[in-house]
Amino acid sequence: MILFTWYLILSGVLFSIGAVGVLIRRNAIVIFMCIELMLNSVNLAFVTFSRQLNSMDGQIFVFFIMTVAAAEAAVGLAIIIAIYRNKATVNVDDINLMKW
Amino acid sequence: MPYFFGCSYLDLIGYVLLFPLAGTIINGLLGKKLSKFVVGIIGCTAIGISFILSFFVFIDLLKLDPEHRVFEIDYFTWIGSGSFEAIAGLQVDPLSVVMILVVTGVGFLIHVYSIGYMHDDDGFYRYFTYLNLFTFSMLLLVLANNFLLMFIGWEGVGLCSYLLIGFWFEKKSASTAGMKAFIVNRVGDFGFILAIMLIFVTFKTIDFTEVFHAAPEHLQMGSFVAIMITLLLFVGAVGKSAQIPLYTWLPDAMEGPTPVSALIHAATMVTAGVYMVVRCNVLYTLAPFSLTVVAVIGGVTALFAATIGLAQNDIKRVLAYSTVSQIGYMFLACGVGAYITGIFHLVTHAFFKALLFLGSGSVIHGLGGEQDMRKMGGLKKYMPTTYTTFLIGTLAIAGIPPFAGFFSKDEVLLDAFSKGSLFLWALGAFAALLTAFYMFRLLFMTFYGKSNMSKHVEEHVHESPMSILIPLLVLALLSILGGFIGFPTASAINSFLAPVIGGGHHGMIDGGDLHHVSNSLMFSMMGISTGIAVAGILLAYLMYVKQPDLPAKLVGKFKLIYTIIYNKYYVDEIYDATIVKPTVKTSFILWKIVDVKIIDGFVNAIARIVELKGEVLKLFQTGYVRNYALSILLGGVIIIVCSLVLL
Amino acid sequence: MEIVIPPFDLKSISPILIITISAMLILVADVFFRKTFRDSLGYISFLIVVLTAMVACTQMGKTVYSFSDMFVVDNFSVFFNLIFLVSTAIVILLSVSYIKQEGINYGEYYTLILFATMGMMLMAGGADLLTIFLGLEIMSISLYVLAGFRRDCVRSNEASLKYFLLGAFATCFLLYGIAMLYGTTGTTNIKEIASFLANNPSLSNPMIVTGTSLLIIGFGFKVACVPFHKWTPDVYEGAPTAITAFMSVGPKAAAFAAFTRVFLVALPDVEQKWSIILWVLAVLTMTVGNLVAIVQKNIKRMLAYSSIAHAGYALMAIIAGGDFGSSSLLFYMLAYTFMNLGAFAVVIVLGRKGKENANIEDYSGLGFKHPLLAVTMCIFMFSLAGIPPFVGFIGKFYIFSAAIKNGFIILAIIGVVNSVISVYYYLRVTVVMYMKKPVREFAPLSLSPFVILALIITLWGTIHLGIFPARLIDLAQKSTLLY
Amino acid sequence: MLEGLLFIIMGLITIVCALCVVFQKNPIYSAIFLIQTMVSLAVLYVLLHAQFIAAIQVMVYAGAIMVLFVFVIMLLDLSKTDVEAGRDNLLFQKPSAVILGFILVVMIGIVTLKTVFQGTKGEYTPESISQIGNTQLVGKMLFTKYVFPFEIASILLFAAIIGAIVLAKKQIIEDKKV
Repeated sequence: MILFTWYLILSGVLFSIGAVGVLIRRNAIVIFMCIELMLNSVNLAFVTFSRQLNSMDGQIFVFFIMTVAAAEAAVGLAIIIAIYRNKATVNVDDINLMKW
Repeated sequence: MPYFFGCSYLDLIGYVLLFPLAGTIINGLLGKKLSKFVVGIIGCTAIGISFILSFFVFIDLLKLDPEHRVFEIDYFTWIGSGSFEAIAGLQVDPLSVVMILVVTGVGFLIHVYSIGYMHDDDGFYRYFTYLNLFTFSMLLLVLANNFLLMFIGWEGVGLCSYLLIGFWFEKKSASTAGMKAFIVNRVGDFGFILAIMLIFVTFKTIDFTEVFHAAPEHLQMGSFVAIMITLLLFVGAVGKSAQIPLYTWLPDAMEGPTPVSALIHAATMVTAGVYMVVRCNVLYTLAPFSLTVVAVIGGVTALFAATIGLAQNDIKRVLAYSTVSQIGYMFLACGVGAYITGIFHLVTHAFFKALLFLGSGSVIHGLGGEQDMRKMGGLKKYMPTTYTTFLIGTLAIAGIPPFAGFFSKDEVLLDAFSKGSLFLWALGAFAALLTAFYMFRLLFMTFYGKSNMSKHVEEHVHESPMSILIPLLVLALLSILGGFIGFPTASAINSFLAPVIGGGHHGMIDGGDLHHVSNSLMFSMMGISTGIAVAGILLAYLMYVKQPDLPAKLVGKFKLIYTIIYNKYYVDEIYDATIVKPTVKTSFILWKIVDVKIIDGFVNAIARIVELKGEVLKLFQTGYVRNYALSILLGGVIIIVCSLVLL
Repeated sequence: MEIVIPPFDLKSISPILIITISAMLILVADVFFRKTFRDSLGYISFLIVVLTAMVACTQMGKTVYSFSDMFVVDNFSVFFNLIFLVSTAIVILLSVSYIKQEGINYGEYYTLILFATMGMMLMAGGADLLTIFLGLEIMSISLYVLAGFRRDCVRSNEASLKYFLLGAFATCFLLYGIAMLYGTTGTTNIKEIASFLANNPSLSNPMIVTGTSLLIIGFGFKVACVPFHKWTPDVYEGAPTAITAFMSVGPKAAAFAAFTRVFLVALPDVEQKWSIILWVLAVLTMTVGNLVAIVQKNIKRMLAYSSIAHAGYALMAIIAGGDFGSSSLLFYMLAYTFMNLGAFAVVIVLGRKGKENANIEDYSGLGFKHPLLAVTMCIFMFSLAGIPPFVGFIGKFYIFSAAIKNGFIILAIIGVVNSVISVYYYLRVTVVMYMKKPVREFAPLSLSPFVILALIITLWGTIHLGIFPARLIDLAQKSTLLY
Repeated sequence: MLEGLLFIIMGLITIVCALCVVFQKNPIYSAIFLIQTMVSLAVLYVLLHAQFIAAIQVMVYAGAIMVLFVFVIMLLDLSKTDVEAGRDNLLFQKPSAVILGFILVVMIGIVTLKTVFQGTKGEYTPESISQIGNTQLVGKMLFTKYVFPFEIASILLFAAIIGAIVLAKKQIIEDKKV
């Protein structure tokens, strides 16, 4: 039982690493990868809970999260490509026309 | 009229509202294509018919016996389900009838006057559209049968005043003044709307009749809720009726055309607060503390505004401060429980203040737009009719018998003395002295003495056209006779309005009923107030008529007589140095420092702080997506920590 | 192992089905019959939405759980569905000429709008956190794309990127919250969570508390409440105006629907005891939104901040809770739909290709040049500011009364103060329109019959519902989750 | 025991790889480390008796989605130009991010350690799962209880594909006609 706690803590650590990555990286693609990392940590939490609760619902949820991740990846990368065409950069700090 | 057979005029009360609205719509949509003449006719007819209808309603109401003079017409269920109910309808009772008579009557005269006054203006049709809309909103405010509907009229009045004050928006000062009026009004409305919500939550209804019926059982005398409701309502009244500390918009509002000042700032809009307090008299009676607040604010405003009036040189600003001061009187009366007296003063004030504003408008018109009194003088011979009517108005406001203002002001002071306290009376009495003084100062500076006009202006001075003079004459007549509706021993208005006070069925307070006051007190008070008024007038006469030219003439001719006369004047000088100068100085200080710097500055400062806060907060919106993510994470972490700690 | 597929209760999901299938058909029509349908796609999708709204109306009055409790049809979700469909219909009307003018007249546009609507309906009707999450994702993904629909415009790209990155970021928090709730209660079904929490005190369990906070972040992002609001102004400014209008209304309402359902049904004790945290959020949201709106120069940004402020008012309704609170939320969301879409409609009418004319200064003198349009704009501004007799006033009055009734007097006072502040910037638009000389000539208006219809509908909603709100309030009270 | 040891090893690998994702300068390396993270997570899923999830983690996530990432990085030729060269003009961003991340870790740790899990237990113990077979069970649930979300997911993917095409298409045929 104790082990599950450590799985959850591992998931928390990954989540935080991902969050920090989103905040400190400037490359839009890498930021997106950090978001994927966060999603993965959520998946780990779900699978752990699922095992702990003897229920399959968590695993199904993970399945759907993966679907969503795939969908987001398609759209997100398309957005990045679109902006690269117009601005020739993926540095999010250069993408701040609109502010205040 | 056969059409109306079998149908009381009371049922037609809706049309009183409908005609001004129709006027608004017609003028608003088609006005651009119609000629000025037609636009004016439409505008005036709309209000004129309303006035005639109101008059018939009034007659019909008189036919009923006093206990049954409350008549409600429900139109539709406005909000109605479960615990939240309001039926939109109109309420006709003595109070609202008096108000609609004043609003449509004075309003009609001002409409007629406007035809002449605004004739050369490009925005003629716009002007009449706003004017009709304004009248409509005011009538809605007065006739509403529940708080929320009243609030709609209340907001509508504020909105129209903003449009009308900012009418000459090419002048930057005008558009800022309009904006200021609207926003300060909103501050007041903020209190009003909270009060309505509190009423709704307490009584489960916002209908006047039901609320006032339930109030004595629902609310303890002097309970916290009662005080909160009434004080919040009063915040609304303070905003709309331009009392301390929310009066700053009114003097600025003089940027609008003069008839607008007469309509908004004399006869109708600013009286809305008084009307509302009187309408809610049942609630106020349950909250003695609030009544005290009302009385003190009213009294202090009366005096404060009067002092500021002393130092003004703009003819309309003097009148503006005098309005603030007179409204203060009305609140003073309401605050001591003499609600009917408050309405009485409201009515007479509507007459003479409209007269004064329109008169000043006539002067300004004659002088081609000049508003500075120092550049006037000696107009008596150029504009005799204007002068006569203006004199009547001034006498009325100063409280000289038998003009309208005398009766009402005297009654206010009497009530302040007999029902309130010596302090309140003193506030009122001193303000009366100042009023007489500054009003006659205005009169003398404008119409007497030698002309200070520039050559160019002097050549063009002329008496105003008939469309301007006729309303002046009518109003002058009303200012002379208006007071007799409240003649002390046989007060018609008193008996007419009495059922409205105290919810009509409890009779917890005896309105403006003067029976308990002895006749000797009454007459001595009359004497005192007349004396005060005369003193004020004489003082003004000394300072602005006799003094200015006499010394200069005499000094050169007779040295000896000069000394004598000088000595004679020495008395005046002492007088001047000990009483007049300090007062004027104080008033100047009050105006420059308290009014302009502190209160006005405060209002502006809040606006600036709000904007500054916005500017600073804006800087957080850096445009960097990572910064936004940071704020999400930061907010999230704070929420999680807080929730873990708190729960 | 025997697999018994549960019966497909198609009746309960009929609005969703109609929307989805027609979205696909529109795509097909766009691809294969482009010549025939090119100009009538907008018209067709409008009719579809109207049809769906009619179908949705017939669902009123019953509560049906279907698909093993994944989805529910009750008055609450039907009311919200109507809000979504009204906003979608109006947005489609606004889009028809707008996307032609912007050169983005593709069938995918309508398909994505309909998909987004479908996602919103899932959010309102989701009885399981999974359904709500999937609905939210469908909605968000469609909106990410729609925000960047003007592909050649850098601002549109930027809006899309910002929205996407932050939206995905916030979604992670939402998911983590769901995971925590799942881990502690053993289910993601809203009813089951509720019954679990009824038997086990949730507030002593730190993981439930944390999970709830994470849910607040996720939903808070979508409704744009401070401090998760920062994407709003940038995205609103950059997105095509019709989409901005859409985003300011539909998705916000959807997020509120899910928010309300999760908090009032699944986490009722949280709803009560957490009011302090939501209280602070609501106050911050209103105040920041209004204060920053004052200093904005671009009307789209101003409306963005104003929409943040309005989210604050709506949050107040959730805090007030109870019957009164949730019915006031329903009423307000519909009211806001009409007045805000109306304001955006005027912005669209005044826009030109490559020149949005979205600075407030560009409106100078509109009152003289196009008096009718200016009056219309004034009405929307007054309604947004909460000035009677327009619907915004009734909505605010309703919410504030609910707050006072349930004891949140200070919150109500702050709300009223905020609505006083808000007058300042709404009024500025009217001041500019009526009290300033035009800075330059106005181009002829791009008024198509569709836009005129949209303006008429929104005006009708703003005025009629302001004067005769009785029936709508009645409906809203019957549509709360707690009858 | 073995399980614990494996967890520690894989956990450490995962964390290290995750840190590398964040701190690698070159996006292509970040992507590769992310794949590595995902694969090691898949191992953990196997330890948790979620074989199906482990399989699709490798196939779909690491295999398909991440390939998409790598593909885009190559397409935009980002590995050559270091977009993050030069000073970070958001001075407080990095320190505050690290601090917040640290607080988040500590908080989640405390919450996890303090929580007593008493959620309703399901019927699927590792034993019963292995009897039926994990994949089969997932399949069954997807087509019974979760059939509605499953259909929804297909629409979600559909919407995403349309969106991706709209955004990334270079020239829409329509443009030529006009």
